[in-house]
Amino acid sequence: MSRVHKIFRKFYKIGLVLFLAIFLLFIFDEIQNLDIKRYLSEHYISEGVQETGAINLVTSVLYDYRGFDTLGEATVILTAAATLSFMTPIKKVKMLGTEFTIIIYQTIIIIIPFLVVLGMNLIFFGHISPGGGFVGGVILAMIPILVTINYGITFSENKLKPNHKSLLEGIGAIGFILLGLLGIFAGSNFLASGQANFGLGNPGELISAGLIPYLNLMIGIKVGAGLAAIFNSLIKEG
Amino acid sequence: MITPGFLYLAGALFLFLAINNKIKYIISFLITTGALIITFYLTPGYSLEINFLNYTLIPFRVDDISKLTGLIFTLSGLAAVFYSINISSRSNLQLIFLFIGSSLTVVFTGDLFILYIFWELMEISSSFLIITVSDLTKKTGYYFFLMQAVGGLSLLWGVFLNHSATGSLSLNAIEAGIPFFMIAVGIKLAFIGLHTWMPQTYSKVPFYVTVVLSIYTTKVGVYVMYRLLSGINILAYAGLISALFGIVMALRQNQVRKLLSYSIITQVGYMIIGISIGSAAGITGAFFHLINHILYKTVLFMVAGVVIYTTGKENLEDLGILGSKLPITSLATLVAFMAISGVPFFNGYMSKTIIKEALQEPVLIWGLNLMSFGTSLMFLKFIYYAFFQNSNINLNRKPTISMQLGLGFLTIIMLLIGINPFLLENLTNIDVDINYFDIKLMLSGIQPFLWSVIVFILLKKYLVKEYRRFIYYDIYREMAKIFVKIGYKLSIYHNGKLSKYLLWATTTLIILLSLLI
Amino acid sequence: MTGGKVVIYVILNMLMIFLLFTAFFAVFTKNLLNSIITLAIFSAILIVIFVILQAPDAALAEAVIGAGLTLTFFVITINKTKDWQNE
Amino acid sequence: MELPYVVVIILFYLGIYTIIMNKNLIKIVVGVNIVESSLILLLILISFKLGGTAPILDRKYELVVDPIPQALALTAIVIGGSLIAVMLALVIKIYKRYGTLNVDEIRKLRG
Amino acid sequence: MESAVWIILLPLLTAFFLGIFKLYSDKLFYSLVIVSMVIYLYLLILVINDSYPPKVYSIGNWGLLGINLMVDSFSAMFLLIIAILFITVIIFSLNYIKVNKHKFIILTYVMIAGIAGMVLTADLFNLYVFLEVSSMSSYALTAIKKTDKSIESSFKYLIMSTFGSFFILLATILTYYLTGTLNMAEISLEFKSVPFMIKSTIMFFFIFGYGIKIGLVPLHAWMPDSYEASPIPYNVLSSGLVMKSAIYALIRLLYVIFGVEFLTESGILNIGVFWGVLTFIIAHTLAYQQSNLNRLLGYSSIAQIGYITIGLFLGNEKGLIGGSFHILNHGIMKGTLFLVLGIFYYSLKADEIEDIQGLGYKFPVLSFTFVVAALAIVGLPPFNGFISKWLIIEAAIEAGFFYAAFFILVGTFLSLTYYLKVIIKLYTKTEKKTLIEKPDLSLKLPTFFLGSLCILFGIVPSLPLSLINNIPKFLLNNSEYIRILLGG
Repeated sequence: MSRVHKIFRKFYKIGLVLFLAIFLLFIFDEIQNLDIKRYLSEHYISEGVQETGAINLVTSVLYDYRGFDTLGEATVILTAAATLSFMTPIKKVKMLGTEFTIIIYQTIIIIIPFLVVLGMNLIFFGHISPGGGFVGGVILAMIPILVTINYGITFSENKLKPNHKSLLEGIGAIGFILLGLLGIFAGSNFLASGQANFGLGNPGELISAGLIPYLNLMIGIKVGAGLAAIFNSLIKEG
Repeated sequence: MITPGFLYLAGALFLFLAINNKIKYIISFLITTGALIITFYLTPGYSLEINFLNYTLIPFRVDDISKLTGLIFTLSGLAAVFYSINISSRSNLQLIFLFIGSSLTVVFTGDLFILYIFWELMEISSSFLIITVSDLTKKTGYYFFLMQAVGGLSLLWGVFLNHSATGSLSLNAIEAGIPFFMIAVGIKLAFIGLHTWMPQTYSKVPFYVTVVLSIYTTKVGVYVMYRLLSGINILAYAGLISALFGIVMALRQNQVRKLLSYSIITQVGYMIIGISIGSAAGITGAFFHLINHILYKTVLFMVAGVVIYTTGKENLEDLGILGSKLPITSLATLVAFMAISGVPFFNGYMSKTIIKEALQEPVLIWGLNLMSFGTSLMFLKFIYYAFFQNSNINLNRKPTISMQLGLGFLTIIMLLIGINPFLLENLTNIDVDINYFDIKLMLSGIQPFLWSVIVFILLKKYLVKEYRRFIYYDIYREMAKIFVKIGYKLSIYHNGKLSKYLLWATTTLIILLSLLI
Repeated sequence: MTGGKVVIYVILNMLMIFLLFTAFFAVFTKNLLNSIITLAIFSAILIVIFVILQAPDAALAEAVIGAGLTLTFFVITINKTKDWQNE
Repeated sequence: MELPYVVVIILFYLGIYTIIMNKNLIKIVVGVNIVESSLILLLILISFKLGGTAPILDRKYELVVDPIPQALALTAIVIGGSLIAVMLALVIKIYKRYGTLNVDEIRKLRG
Repeated sequence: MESAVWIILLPLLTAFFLGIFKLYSDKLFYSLVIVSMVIYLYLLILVINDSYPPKVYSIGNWGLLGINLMVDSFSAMFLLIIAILFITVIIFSLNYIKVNKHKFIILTYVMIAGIAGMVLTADLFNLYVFLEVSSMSSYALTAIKKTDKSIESSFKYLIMSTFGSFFILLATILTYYLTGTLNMAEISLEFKSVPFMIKSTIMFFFIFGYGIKIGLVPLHAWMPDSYEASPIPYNVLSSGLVMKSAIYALIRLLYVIFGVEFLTESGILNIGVFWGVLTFIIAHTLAYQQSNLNRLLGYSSIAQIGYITIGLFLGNEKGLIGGSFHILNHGIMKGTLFLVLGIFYYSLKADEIEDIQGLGYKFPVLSFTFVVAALAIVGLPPFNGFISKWLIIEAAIEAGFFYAAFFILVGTFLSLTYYLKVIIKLYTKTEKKTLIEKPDLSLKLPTFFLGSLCILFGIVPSLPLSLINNIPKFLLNNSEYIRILLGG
């Protein structure tokens, strides 16, 4: 009896999901037939470069038009880091089995400077080319992660203490908000960089696009420190 | 002008200041007598309006009937407070004040909103009084509160129905929701089928709480019935049935206070009949009966209280102590017995006569006679145990002076009304136009009493027999069991499995989406 | 459509099919480690698709976060919960 | 209808199916990851226009894809990544406390 | 309208600064908490005072190109709840929380920022982001005790809530796809030309996604678990703010984006009312079964959400007023109950019904507060819960939902059954001698403050109602809202 019941339940679940899928399929089919207006994005594409000074429109959307979202997601990372950090035990846990060959050890050591350069590049050229604070921050976070993998958690935390990480994270987040507040001091609204005319410069140059590079930097610091903290917490977990 | 009800409510707050007994006495005395005096000088026709939310409310309105009811309420409030002031703790005294105050406010209100609020406040305060007063009354209090809450909520639903039908909250325009008003009032009146809360509550709580509760709970029901449901003739038969049921049940009891509470059901039957007739005479009779009933039933409960206080027991056999050792109490018992049986020259006679004169239909008249007969029968049982049975129980302690004061005070008023029935009429400017001391009336009034004496002597061995076992079936408890069972089944389904919960969620989504198709 | 575009279109659709395959494999395989590694491949295909769809920023982000960090987290988790062999 | 959208729908519901059906906690997180990815893919698909170029305007282009969904996708990726990190941390904790990865056995809270 | 953005920024900044100060100095930490709390209270009062007529604040001064914040009466009402609950809870938890206190306060600040963001924003994706911010900190706060149960409940909450978030995100994406914009006002205008079927599908996705976070009945299962396992001050915020912010966002979306005509046409109002009735009947029935007080209060919260849902889904003016007022009242009443329970737990480790036996005589004033709040939440006069229930029932009758109005009364009775059970236990004497850790004044004061609000709002409901009465203007008539948001 219970087996029949089980099979029935399984089919019931599959049926549910299938129904949903088919339903959504029809909805998508219907949506495809509509003609769609895109005046907002057209405005961004035609005016965005002049208004924000950033060539990379995604960056200009992320840090200027919709900078508030970015603040929100930075907060999400901070929250995640905080969550993981209180869940970890105080005592140090041995790094799990990392017995790589010498080649990997050496490679990692060599790779680290390149990662620094790459991360910084991604951060600072975020408004000109693909990349930006998030990606660059993650690349920077790779460094402590690699150090941890290579030399174990004790060494890694000795070099870059957890406290410093949270300090960096806090500085990044506060910096982001303070940069945003510059807009208010300049007589405009919060997070205004394009509208407040912070030296938009010539689009395409490194020092251009107003506050965007600095915002990128702050997010980079924050994300890097946050993700490194998350990683270390996860390693120590349990 | 200030409502006597608010005076009591304020008194409940002032009692926080009562650090020692002296202040407590002073505050209680000032509040109770003050309320009595204020009520005495109220002028009918006065009304007060306030704005609340979007409504115009009338928290205070005086007319003849409400003044009459208010008078007896404040009077018996004075007696009840002094009866219990020594025994009750401060917080319980506050609850008693709250209870009395809200019932007085109900009496003087002019609209359904305020009526509902103070109806509920009565219910809350009385329930908490029952719950906190003793360790043995927790379950009773639970039952009482739930039962009363059903009443309150059906009153509320009736208010809503009426409000949506008429668009007004006035007490005078009742068009819809009458069945729900009936349920609400029925529960307060302990109508047959809805009475289950009453005997168990009145017999379990400490005696002074019984005194306070018995004065107000059912009587406010009578008053509200007059306001909301007067003139529905069918209800007269219902009242008759309820009263006869009360008689049958009362005759089977062997506990004093259970007997008294079933007798309340019977007495309330008179008032239901009086109000249901709808004529001015009927209503006047009902309210005079209300006054008389409050007087003698309070005295009887006080007597029961004295017995409990002095002996610590409350079976009918223990009443024997009245005959010899407590003279004042015995006298009061006799007076109350005569009054409740409707013997001429006692106060019960006058109101019963008014109601009987107002009746037209022979069935009801015979029913009324039967009720009088039954009432005196059950109280003959009471008297038999009190005076004709030898007992050798000793007093544990003497009744307090305040108890005897309260008792004696009410007995004297009762005698006054009985000897001069026109006192009430003069007091309230209501003219009934009945000569109470007409021989024919007196004969028909005393007939049931005499018959009952004869029947009691003949059937004594059946009537005083102890019915320890009788079938007790409470439909409300069965309903509660079903509710608990359903809840248990539901809680089994919450078995902590995340996948099950997610399945519920997805099914909900499917149901939602399939509503689209 | 020009020739190059057709090729890209075909490649895109093929990648989509691959994406499905990897996703199904990641879900239905018994071995957790296989599942995680397939998930990495899944992310890799997603990156290529993003590039084809002209979204370099998203591709980079997916590469470092989706494929890189998440994969690391998964591996750590599996390492910490040793009984992954028996389902 | 174009194939990519179908793929998105299938991926979305594949992930949901995994979350509902699978008993293994890690697999559930895999399902979450797949749903996230499908939504991001949907965003990118929305932004795409046939023949458009990436929204990096170092020159004047004829047709540029929509930058807004790409920005949203970035946000969604980051949020999803942090969610998954928290989830996995909880999975490890649950494994340490309950000694199992079976979702039906973590049921101290019930009723 | 500068202060509107500060409502979001101040808690965020405080949280970030606290994260740094925590590493160095405890003294600075607490003084910062107190200072920022006081400033925040001032800001909230400023914004609430200035909420009518509605104001728009444009982030980055982009106007319609960027993200806009908007303060109207509905959000002002919610800010009032934040002002009442947040301050009391922070004062309470400064003394109450013993483990991970710093983290608790930081995460609470983040959560408040998220909720304030959800309340103020007028942008669809921004709403999603702030929803994630507040939910993320909620997961963390649920798990903060690190017991087995709290980890388990946090995981359940996380998975179910994420499950809902997917549908919210999907609906958001589809909305953008259909309209090409994320500003609520513009979406609303564009939506007029979208076919019925697609629109209602999107609407159902929103309702389902937020429904999980609100805890409507078949979607509620994570909620009592999370109540049982999380610290009690968080429970106050959870029942008062987290659930409520979800229903706030849902109502905002439904009435502003879709418009009340569409809601009537699609029949969602009927569904919502029916769903509300189902929710509170089942939740009351289940609440009776609980032996753990946290769980009991949790189920009671679900039930109260049912009442709120009915009020807000009636689609008439009185319903919106009643529902909004009940949101406020429930926050206060449930806050009082939880804080009293928190003090019991603090002094005696009592959170089962059995454990609180006889406490009515040990803590007379606290127990009185509990009784007042319990009666208020049951809906008995003369407390605040009665007024809002009265308004909801009246609105339901006006809208023709007689069955809903009747069942609200049935629900009142059912809720009385279990609250009375607790109260009676509280006043049953016991011989047990238990160790008492005396509760501080800083624990008692917030409790009494909330408890006195229960009575105050019951007797003088016009105080909050003067704010709430403006709510329907901009929800029922969304063109007004749109006009202001578009800068007209």
